[in-house]
Amino acid sequence: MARPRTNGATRTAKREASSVQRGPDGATLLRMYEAMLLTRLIDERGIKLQRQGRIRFFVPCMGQEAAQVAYAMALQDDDWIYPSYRDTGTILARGVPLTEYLAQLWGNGLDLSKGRQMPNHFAFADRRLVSISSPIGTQISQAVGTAMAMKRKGAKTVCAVSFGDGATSSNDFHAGMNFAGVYQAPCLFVCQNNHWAISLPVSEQTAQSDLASKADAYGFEGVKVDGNDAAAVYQATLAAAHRAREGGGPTLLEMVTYRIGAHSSSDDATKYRDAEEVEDWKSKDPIPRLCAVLEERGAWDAKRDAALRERLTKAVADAVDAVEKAPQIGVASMFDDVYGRVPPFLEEQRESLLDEVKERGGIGTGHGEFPL
Amino acid sequence: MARPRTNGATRTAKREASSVQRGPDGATLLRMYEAMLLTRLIDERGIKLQRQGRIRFFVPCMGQEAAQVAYAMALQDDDWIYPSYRDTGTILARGVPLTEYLAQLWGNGLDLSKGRQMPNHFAFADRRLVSISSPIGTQISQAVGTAMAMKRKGAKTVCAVSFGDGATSSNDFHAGMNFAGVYQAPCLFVCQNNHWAISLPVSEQTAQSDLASKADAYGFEGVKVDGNDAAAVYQATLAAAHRAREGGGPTLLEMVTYRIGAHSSSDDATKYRDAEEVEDWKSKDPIPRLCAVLEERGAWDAKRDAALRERLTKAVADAVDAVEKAPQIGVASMFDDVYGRVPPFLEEQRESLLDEVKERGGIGTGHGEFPL
Amino acid sequence: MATLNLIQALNKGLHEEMERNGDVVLLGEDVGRRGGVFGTTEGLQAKFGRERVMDTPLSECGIVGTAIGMALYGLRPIAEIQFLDFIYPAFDQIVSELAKMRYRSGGQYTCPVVVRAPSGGGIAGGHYHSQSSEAYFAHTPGLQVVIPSTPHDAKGLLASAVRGEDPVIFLEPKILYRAVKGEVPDGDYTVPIGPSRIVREGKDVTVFSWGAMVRVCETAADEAAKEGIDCHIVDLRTLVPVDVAGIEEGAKRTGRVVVVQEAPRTCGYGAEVSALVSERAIEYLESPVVRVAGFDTPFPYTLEHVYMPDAHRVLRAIRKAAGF
Amino acid sequence: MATLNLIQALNKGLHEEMERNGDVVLLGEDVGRRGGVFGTTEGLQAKFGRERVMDTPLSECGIVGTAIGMALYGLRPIAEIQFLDFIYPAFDQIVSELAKMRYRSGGQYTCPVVVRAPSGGGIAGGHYHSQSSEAYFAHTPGLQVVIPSTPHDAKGLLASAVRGEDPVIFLEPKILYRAVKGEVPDGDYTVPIGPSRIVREGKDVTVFSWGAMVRVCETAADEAAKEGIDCHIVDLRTLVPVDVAGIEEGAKRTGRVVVVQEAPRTCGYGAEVSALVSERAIEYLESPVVRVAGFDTPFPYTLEHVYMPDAHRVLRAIRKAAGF
Ligand SMILES: Cc1ncc(C[n+]2csc(CCOP(=O)(O)OP(=O)(O)O)c2C)c(N)n1
Ligand SMILES: Cc1ncc(C[n+]2csc(CCOP(=O)(O)OP(=O)(O)O)c2C)c(N)n1
Ligand SMILES: [Mg+2]
Ligand SMILES: [Mg+2]
Repeated sequence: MARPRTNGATRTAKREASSVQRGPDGATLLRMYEAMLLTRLIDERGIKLQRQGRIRFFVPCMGQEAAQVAYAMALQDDDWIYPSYRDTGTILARGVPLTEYLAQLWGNGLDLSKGRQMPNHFAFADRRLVSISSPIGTQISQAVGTAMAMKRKGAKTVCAVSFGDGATSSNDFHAGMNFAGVYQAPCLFVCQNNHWAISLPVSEQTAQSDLASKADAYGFEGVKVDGNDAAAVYQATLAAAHRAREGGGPTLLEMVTYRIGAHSSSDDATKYRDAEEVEDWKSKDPIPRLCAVLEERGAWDAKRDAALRERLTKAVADAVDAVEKAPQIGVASMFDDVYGRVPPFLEEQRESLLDEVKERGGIGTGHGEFPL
Repeated sequence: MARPRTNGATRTAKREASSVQRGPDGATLLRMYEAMLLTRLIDERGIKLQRQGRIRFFVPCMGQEAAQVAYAMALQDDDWIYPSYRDTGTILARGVPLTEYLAQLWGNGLDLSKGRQMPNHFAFADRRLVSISSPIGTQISQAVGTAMAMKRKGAKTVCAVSFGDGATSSNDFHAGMNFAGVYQAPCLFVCQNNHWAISLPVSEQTAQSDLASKADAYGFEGVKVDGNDAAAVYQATLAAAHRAREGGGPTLLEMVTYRIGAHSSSDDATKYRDAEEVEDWKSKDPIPRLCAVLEERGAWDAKRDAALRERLTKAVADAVDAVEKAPQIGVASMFDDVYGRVPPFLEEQRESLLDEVKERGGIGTGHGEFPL
Repeated sequence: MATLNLIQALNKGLHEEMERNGDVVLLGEDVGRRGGVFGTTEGLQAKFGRERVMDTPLSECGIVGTAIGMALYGLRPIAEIQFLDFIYPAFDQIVSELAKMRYRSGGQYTCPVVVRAPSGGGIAGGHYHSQSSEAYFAHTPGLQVVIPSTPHDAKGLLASAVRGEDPVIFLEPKILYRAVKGEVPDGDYTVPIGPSRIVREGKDVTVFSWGAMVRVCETAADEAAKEGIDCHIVDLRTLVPVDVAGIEEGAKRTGRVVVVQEAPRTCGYGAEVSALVSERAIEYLESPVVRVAGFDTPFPYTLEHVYMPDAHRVLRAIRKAAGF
Repeated sequence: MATLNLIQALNKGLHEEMERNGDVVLLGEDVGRRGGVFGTTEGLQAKFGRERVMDTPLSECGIVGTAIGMALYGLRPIAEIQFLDFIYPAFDQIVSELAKMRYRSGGQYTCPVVVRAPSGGGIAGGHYHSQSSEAYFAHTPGLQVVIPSTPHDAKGLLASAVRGEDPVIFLEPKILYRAVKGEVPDGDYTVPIGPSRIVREGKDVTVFSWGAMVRVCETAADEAAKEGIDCHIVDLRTLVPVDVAGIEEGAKRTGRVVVVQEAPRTCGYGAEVSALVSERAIEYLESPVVRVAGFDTPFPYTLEHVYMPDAHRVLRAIRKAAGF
């Protein structure tokens, strides 16, 4: 099995970008900007909703919008993505409707995942966005399997998988990267290095500070990208995807970015990191940065920006209203989807629960009455 | 936490060796030669014993004697070693008495591990040779823990761990290497790249053909060594151990060697690999090679060699006789060592078994009657 | 009808399923050029190529993880774990991912992966080539757990597993690989996942068992018959979804129940059977539900034959149940 | 005596054990500068330094693997798994290594590692922050499995675990962390690993439980008392080694048994308790052993409160046992 080998050097995004003729065009930049802005607005709203007790958990992605939106937009609709729980930007860039996104925060009757999972653990199969779980890294080896399957089926598609700097320590990072190298799977490993894994800085996550170079251990290329530069993220992803489609195998893309917010609504980041560092990164916010690029190109101005913000804010507000009013998920649904068909022993458990609920006259909580 | 970083270059053993003034002295070479020869004789005898049905399983290490004996001899007595099941040479070099080594092949009353494990899954605590299990790679992260403990205790010792090329794919390789890098553990990762993991060639184990370079992903150095050159193995180990003792952190040592025999007594390697390849490597046999070095130095000749072989052959034969005659392990011992003290529920299980055995009038098999 | 041993039946089943559906792929350690360490996958790579029969790197985590990704994309992966004892590096993928994928996505994704693994003792394999850890999987909602004891059932259950829509942990009692022979129909057939099998009818004592222990129970029943005890033997075959009706019916039939498992006693699947019997048929019981099991120690090497339940030990339990 | 909640009691226990023995070290994700995601390890790194309280990379495999290596060398590592649901990447190290090290080496090596993990539901954590997988560990010979339900027992059992010679899976019912308060002696004390605890004496129905469910059983028993049913409640506290005598005695006392667990029903530890009762006390039983358990589905998010057994559900079971 002859395989093209790299010489182990880590290429920078700049070099990568130069090999692709031109950057993203104005329309693409604008689409990215819009998705990034929407992501930010949702983030701000999500945190508030959680504080107000209207949803129970939320994972912000503030600061990482470029690293998320731009890689997703560089992919084709028939490519697959295994996102991570922080990938709000990714799924919005992919065209998931606002109501579908929001419904999973409530886990109510509108939630495509039927309220089975915590907020931010979404799945949108019709957009080829695979179901997310909490255990860190597990999606990585799965994505490689999907990429191997694409290859076997002769599809000209790629499979991208997104994960954090912390996930590079996981079992599945190692297994997935290794399999991808061995089988030359058309897989893009998108590592959003946001410098923190809850309270652990990346400098203590691994003694190799150049995460992109980890690809070399698996015989393929790693590319370090300025993850707050939407155009660079887009170009690097495009190039890697192009290579993968042509049979050139996998690439590890390290998107260097920063988690501006806390790890989640359950976290207080001031406990473990300096305000200074956060402030420094706030000044590198990818959204004003892309806005400036658009303005420079003469394609954007403050007026248009304000109008866009207003439109998106209203869209979010409307969607929140619509979703929040949706009915709860029914109790009986708890037994569906464990298997394709509910086996007798589970049907029995369902019956016993329904009996109980009938006897009790319902089974409510502070979070509302749940229907059958 | 400031850490010295390497520039990622893989050093070769030659460069390593040149940095240490002189190679192993004649006495050391001779000690290595003797241990390697003993290892070979035991290997040949072990395979026969298995064929004769006197032991039930055997793992040969033929061809890897230099890679095993020389790294073990380069370490201090108070260093720890986590060997792998193929490390016969390692434990013999460490001074494990022949009878103790052999007893674990029978798992009888002389076996320090009380017959609990298959042949080649030995443990010799008084020699700081940690207990071996079958699951590949698990010892790697454990060894790092021991090295971290040494550091915490301020010991000037190192912990070495031995594993195969296949083990580089394991979860524990990744976890162990990463922890070692982060905590700068005084750990030597001794990878015996014998080119095969049962039927999988190393070229399909990983797309990175330079296994030593995998260390770079974890921020420390990897050294590729001619594993059939006892002196090179010795020197490379010495240098890495020296660095570790001085606080310089871990090293990955790739010992390039070859598994001449089958994977184990249960395997037939002709099913999956070419005789040619095996013949080629046979010509690089580390034992004649070291013999030639000794002869060149004028320290050795055919007569002395014959005498040594005779002495060792007899020693093995005598030990086999002594060990084979030892009594079987007692049935009641099965319940010991699950916990420090046998808890009541297990004591009850022991009583019930002893009752049963009494009623049955013993509990024998083709492999002999087992006493209480 | 051909008379095949368990390996031959499985091998034939794998050949047929791969022929039947081009999306069926096989992956695992040494499954290709070596044909598996037991020969179960012999000839498959030669026939279906390296793209469909993949020798993988040494990573169970990678094997199951990539198999899941393949299944999500539409393939039908059969993942081989060389010995059940080596499944633990993949345990997270199995319990957190494989088992929950359909449920957690609200049915948007399905994950029809068959994980095959040789299980159980009897080959002098010590701790790590002998364990029976079916209970771990049986305690994991979302998995189906299957363990055939005859060549006929092995091939038929394998077909159901590969053609089904949900993940299956498919355990192969390795001591039976060559030791058991039986008739296997020539044409296509399936054995459904779920129902248990009545091995023999009897009226005095009901013996529930699965895997390699079924044969041991049959031998014990032969001995018991000489003492005038007529045993009713049920081979569960499928541990999840469990055949509750079959267990209830079997227990009520004699009112005396013995459950035989190879795994360590505490919290094994035998406890589940005992609890089910106690919940559903206690009024019919004439004696305590007697469990026969491996001891609560790691699986020993030299004392393997003492550790594993044999016909004599089962007979003692049958006598105890009968004579209570 | 101070009145502490579960977290405070555990935190105090950790402080004291680390003071007591310089070989005790703590490692896990976010245990240092963050003090643990629940605050259980608050203040420890500030006091004992980064060499003894280690924030580790994100690898449970590495956490348990290195802890084993430390223990073999003579340290007394306490490994924290952030949520029990995340223990599976370390499952191989736990079942193949930690559990078997002493046995497989013939007693040459011992492996006194305490693996702490918050377990169980009730915090709206969905599939992966809610599971109760004690049965996996209880089915693994060589491990001890402990799960306190009061601050007093938590601190006392922790002390026994850290000072003991064998590995302990130490489960902390996270819903109780701040919800339960109780008296904790000021001075040093231990609660031995093994014996169960009689929570209240009663004569009509015996309820066996552990962890967070003990409280639920108490509430149910209060309700039952109003209906004239007098419950005998036993908190098992230690699942392995199991208190067989305590279970037998408890079952015989009333002849009516309810077992309550939070975990999915099939093959849970409740099945073991039911089987033990059936083996040892069936002649005393006046009714089937009734199990109350989580359903055999993955742990759901929005329907968490429906999934988890509550006092009402336990009361139904108590009535059933009493009225059979
Ligand atoms: C296997 C596992 N261990 C621990 C956790 C708890 N946990 C949740 S997120 C997280 C940090 C993840 O960091 P990173 O991979 O960098 O992603 P980020 O949150 O920064 O996006 C941890 C430790 C988990 N979810 N899974
Ligand atoms: C986790 C695990 N999976 C599979 C096996 C079966 N197995 C035993 S040895 C081996 C190959 C090991 O190859 P390598 O690490 O190169 O060591 P070598 O045998 O060549 O010394 C395999 C796959 C195992 N022991 N453990
Ligand atoms: Mg991060
Ligand atoms: Mg090898």
